[in-house]
Amino acid sequence: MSVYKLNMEQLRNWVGRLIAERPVYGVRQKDERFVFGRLKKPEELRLDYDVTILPPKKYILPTRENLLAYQPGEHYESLWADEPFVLLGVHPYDFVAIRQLDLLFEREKPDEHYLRRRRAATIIVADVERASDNVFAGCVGTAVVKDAFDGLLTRVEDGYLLEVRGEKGEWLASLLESPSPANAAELSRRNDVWENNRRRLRKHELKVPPEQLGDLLRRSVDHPLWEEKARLCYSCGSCNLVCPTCYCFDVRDESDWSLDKGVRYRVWDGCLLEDFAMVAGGHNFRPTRAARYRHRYYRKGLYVPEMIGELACVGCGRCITACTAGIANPVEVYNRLQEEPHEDDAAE
Amino acid sequence: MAETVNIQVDHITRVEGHGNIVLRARDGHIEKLEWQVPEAPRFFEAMVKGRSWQDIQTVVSRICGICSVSHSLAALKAVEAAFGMEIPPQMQRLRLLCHYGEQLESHSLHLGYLVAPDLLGQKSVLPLIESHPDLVRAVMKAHSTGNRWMEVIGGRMTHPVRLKVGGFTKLPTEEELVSLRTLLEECLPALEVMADALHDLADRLPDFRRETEYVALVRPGEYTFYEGHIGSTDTEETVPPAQFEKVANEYVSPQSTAKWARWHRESYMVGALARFNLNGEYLLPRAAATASKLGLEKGNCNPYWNNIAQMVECVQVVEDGIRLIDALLEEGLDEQSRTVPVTPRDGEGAAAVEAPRGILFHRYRFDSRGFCIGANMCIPTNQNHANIQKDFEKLVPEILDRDQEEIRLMLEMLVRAYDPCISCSTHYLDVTFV
Amino acid sequence: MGKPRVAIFDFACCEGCQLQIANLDEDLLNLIELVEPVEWREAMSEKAGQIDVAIVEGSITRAEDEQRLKEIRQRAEILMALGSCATHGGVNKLRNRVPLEEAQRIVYGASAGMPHLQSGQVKAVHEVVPVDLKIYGCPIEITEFSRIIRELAAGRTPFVPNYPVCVECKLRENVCRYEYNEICLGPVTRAGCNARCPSNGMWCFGCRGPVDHPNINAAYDVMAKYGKTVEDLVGKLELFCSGEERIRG
Amino acid sequence: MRTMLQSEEQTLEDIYRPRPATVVRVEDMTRTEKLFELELDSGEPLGHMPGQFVEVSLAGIGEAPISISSSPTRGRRFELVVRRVGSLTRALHHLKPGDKVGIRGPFGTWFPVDTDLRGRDVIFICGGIGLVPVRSAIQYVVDNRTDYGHVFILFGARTPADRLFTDEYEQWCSPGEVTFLETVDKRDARWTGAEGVITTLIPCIRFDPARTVAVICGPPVMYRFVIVGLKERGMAEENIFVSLERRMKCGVGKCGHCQINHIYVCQKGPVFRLSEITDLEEAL
Ligand SMILES: Cc1cc2nc3c(=O)[nH]c(=O)nc-3n(C[C@H](O)[C@H](O)[C@H](O)COP(=O)(O)OP(=O)(O)OC[C@H]3O[C@@H](n4cnc5c(N)ncnc54)[C@H](O)[C@@H]3O)c2cc1C
Ligand code: SF4
Ligand code: SF4
Ligand code: SF4
Repeated sequence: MSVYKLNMEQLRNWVGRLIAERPVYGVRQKDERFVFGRLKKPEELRLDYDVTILPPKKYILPTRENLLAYQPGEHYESLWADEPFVLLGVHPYDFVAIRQLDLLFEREKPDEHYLRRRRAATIIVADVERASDNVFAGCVGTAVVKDAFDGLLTRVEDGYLLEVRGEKGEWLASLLESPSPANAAELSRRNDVWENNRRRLRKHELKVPPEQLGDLLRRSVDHPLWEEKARLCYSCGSCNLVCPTCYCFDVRDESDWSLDKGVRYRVWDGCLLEDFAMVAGGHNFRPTRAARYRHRYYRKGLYVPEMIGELACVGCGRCITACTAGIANPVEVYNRLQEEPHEDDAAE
Repeated sequence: MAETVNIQVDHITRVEGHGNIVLRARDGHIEKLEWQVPEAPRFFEAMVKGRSWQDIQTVVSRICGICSVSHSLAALKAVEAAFGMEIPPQMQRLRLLCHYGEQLESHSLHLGYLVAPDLLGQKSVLPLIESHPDLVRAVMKAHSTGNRWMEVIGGRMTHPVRLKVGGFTKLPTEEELVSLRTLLEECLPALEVMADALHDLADRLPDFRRETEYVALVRPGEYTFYEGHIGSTDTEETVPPAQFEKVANEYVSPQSTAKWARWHRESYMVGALARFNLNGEYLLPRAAATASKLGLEKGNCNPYWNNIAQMVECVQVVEDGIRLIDALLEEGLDEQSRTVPVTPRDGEGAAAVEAPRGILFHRYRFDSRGFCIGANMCIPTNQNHANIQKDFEKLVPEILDRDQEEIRLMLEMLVRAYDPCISCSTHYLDVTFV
Repeated sequence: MGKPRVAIFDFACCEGCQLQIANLDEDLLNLIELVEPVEWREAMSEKAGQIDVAIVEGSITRAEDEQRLKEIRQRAEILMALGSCATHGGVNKLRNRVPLEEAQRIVYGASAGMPHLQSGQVKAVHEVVPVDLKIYGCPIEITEFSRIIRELAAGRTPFVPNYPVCVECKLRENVCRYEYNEICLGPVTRAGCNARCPSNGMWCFGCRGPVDHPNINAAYDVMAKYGKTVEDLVGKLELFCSGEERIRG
Repeated sequence: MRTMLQSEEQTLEDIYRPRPATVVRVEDMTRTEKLFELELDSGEPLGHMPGQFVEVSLAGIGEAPISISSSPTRGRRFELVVRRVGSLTRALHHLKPGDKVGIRGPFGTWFPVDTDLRGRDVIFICGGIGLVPVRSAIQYVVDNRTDYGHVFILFGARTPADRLFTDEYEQWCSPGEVTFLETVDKRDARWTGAEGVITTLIPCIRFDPARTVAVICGPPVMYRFVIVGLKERGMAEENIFVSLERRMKCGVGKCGHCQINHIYVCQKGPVFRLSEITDLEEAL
């Protein structure tokens, strides 16, 4: 592991060199909010962002991704994307989410489309400088990451510290001009940033210890809260779509005008949407808003953790902001389940 | 000579909306000759009543799919006038730019898809794909350029979404403007192909003349579409848009759901030919050259030549569009002036713009919360209906000795020359303003 | 099997949707490789007899139009309603809120009594004849239209989303209009437009009509959270969907 | 943890890419169902077990999960029975011998013909198209007849016209020790057999719950009632196997559509041991 100190100018030049080498996707301003987008010049980069509208997973699991091209005669050809690129300025919680997706796309039947994009990515994490309105990463242990990244940028007074790891990290470091290692004082300031972020990224306070969440949910299947909240649910799927750990998708074909050539692609889908579990003939296996609403909290708090051993909510708070009905706050839901045990459960 | 002529064209084709032509003549004596408009009435003035100022543009844009930008702009200007608002000059120029896109789109659609088949003796553009592929491609190029143009500035080809009271909801990026400029440059050769074709076919436009009054927006030194006062070839006097009712004296004719209009004479004409007859000397060089190549001169009173004037205007708007884009890129788009705040108030406002088919007026009155309590729209095609009828009355006796089919075609072509937009013309001036 | 014979018919509307078909321009050449246009008043002078697909644009406002529509239905194998006016009445249905006599008086003043100005209640196409397929939007989106045509030609059921505009809006990473304190109808409106309006800085005004089961009560309840009144919301909902039972709270 | 990510050189197969297969035979079964006999173009056997499914693909239309209806004991070719309900299934119904389809799979779990079923008495309870996947297991049992005890086949169809595989019943029963009972929900003029829902058949058979395994497949509404019927007869949940249907897209445990609580049906199903899913409130 090596940590370098970059002043603002060095940072800018380094980003410029990254851009010259590979496509670089970094954080840019969009209207009043922030998004990840292709950087054309270093000045566009906004490492002081609070949170992006969509998580950076969109470069590894694109919103719409062509999987196959087909030709007449049921001839299918895989479409791969393995051009190397750089993801610059990923917040720790979003990085944790990407690592969860790694596990989920690798397990059992590995998804080579995902994996190739993932391998092509060089990911530079950036510690949070400005806390967003709804972030609670501090409560779920995702305010800080200490490994598995290729680069890690941390703001210190007059510049940034850059830690690099592994082969991709070496490549990142090789593009630094006159690299100077960080000194002890700077490293200790970085520790302060981490300490601080663990404390400060808690706009909502989760009162359930993450490891107890599974049991709490197992007891709460019939809790009246699901109905109460879902009464206001639009089934709009916004909470799914902005979530860095959601990965459900739909697969569709689209032919060109010849009708027998085209692509099979996948698009993000959401379990809150009405037709998500609907089959031909009209039977819906999750027909009520409440059942769909509940399913999301169970996925985050119980189902995915059962698969990979980690809470599948990284505390980015995006769903809280995205829900126009104001009902998608996981912290509020989990706290309420804990604070108001369902009568039947209490009787047990 | 045909002894009896009996022409009944129900729902004339290749025009926007429904119109009928009726001609009954026996032994050279005309018994009935009518331009009828049976389009289903839609009552927009009633529809906007009670709606918030925010939604007026959204609703009235739906008066007409082809001139939705013009309706939007007329409405925005009228609402802004009612609230006493000033729109920053750059945003006015962006609006004009969007407005130009519509002129190109509408004129090229009309000339290429609706008129060309007449001139080439076909019933639709489909056979021309085989017989005149270069012309059809040029038309498609011009038409799609107009569409793309409106999309870049207005956010959609039809029914713009970015045009709003106070300015814009979103500005194009500089890259988008640059690529739009390229598109416009690339469109010029296509317009040349169209103009050449029209030049070769101009002698198929019937040789017919009728002096009438021409009405259009005028503004000193400019071939104007978006700003100015109401001018006429019958008078030096100009009328501010706020007093448009002085000009468009509308009346209901029993033969149409749409309304008719008169000013100094029993009818007047609006549209490309009217604009040219009033402002022709202000055309930019390329457009002026196109006019002279095609032989269009001020004072032309052959309504069939409205088509030629439309061709000239296609060149004019592209030429001026490029100039406007250059100026915008030069000064840089100013996000700060994108929109000015709106304070609704009790008030009334009117505005005029040149829609592709001619001058268009809107007027609204609001209550103190900005809800619409009265509206009036006066549409170009309405203003032309009476003129079409008068043209019929002069033309038919001149050609009554011809074959019935030929008469029918000439009448249809005459109607098409006006490019009537009947779906929007089914409105009525509410003289007793509610 | 020959190419499907397709005809386009218009009723009360702005004709913006059939204009979208003309707006295909170069793709029109591809389109006529797949289908044979046999009747289209706005673009051609021919009239056809029996047809495979009738594309109907506009709302039905008069008895004579109901009759004409029924005849079209008889001639057509498949009837497709094109655009808001046809699929659910669109802006035209705003008219139904005012008694007809009043609407006539407002628009035609003293001349309102003339027989040819008569017009009944505004109806969507499916309120007069059975409709096989609806293409939503005011105007329709040409990319969606051409995709649906291709899907039909390939013999598959066209994909028409039954999820709200918010889905597409999120995928396009727009700042939500509610963050600007505007009322957006995205959460109850059927997607398929690729969130065109929110992506252009405008709220969704619901031109595509509601999803199958809009949670309209939520929309009403949520207004207070944004300091808006139910009246504000209803004003927006009425624009394109005043005829829809499903938008009433 | 990141093994697959690190192995840059190693590239894996595309789990979404169908293999080409050819239609060898098409047979009309009912008004809405057709049988297709298929062969992979590679010439390999499909390599499935009874109860598994494949994703059938037609380019430009899409994919659908379809159970394999024939037993692997019947050779290289395999059979699918498809009910026409939507886009893909309608398009499949237009196929003729010689036409191509894409095939992914086989996927999912199978009826435990080599473990739990072996050496026991077996009850197959099928409603309608539920007979399609189960037929694969029936063939397997018939082909290895001596490995199993008494076999009961209970089949319920909506109407006599909806009965499937009617010309095979005789063959299924011929090795002996087979009880085959049928009912229809609604009889027609010519039907002389039983009328009533499938649960009415359960009291008609005599079996020893301790030595018997049951396999159930049918429409969503059927399961609860049949299970109650079996439990009343003393069957334990461990010995009941169900095959469940869900909305499915990817077939490989990624897309999320088929989830029953935490379970991906395409991975842990479609065949489940009842005792493993009884506390899942979304299962039945
Ligand atoms: C494990 C399994 C085995 C099956 N076996 C058979 C069989 O042997 N024979 C048979 O006829 N049918 C079977 N089905 C049902 C069959 O998959 C559906 O009827 C089929 O997907 C309908 O597709 P469609 O394109 O014709 O219909 P559409 O309604 O046009 O389908 C649209 C999309 O919805 C999804 N979908 C719709 N219905 C279902 C459904 N029931 N299950 C899963 N996804 C669905 C599909 O993803 C499809 O792409 C099985 C389903 C599952 C899950
Ligand atoms: S559930 Fe909400 S807070 Fe948690 S990771 Fe997903 S979007 Fe972020
Ligand atoms: S964002 Fe809110 S309203 Fe929309 S589906 Fe999620 S919980 Fe429901
Ligand atoms: S802007 Fe409208 S459509 Fe977009 S997310 Fe917000 S509410 Fe939904």
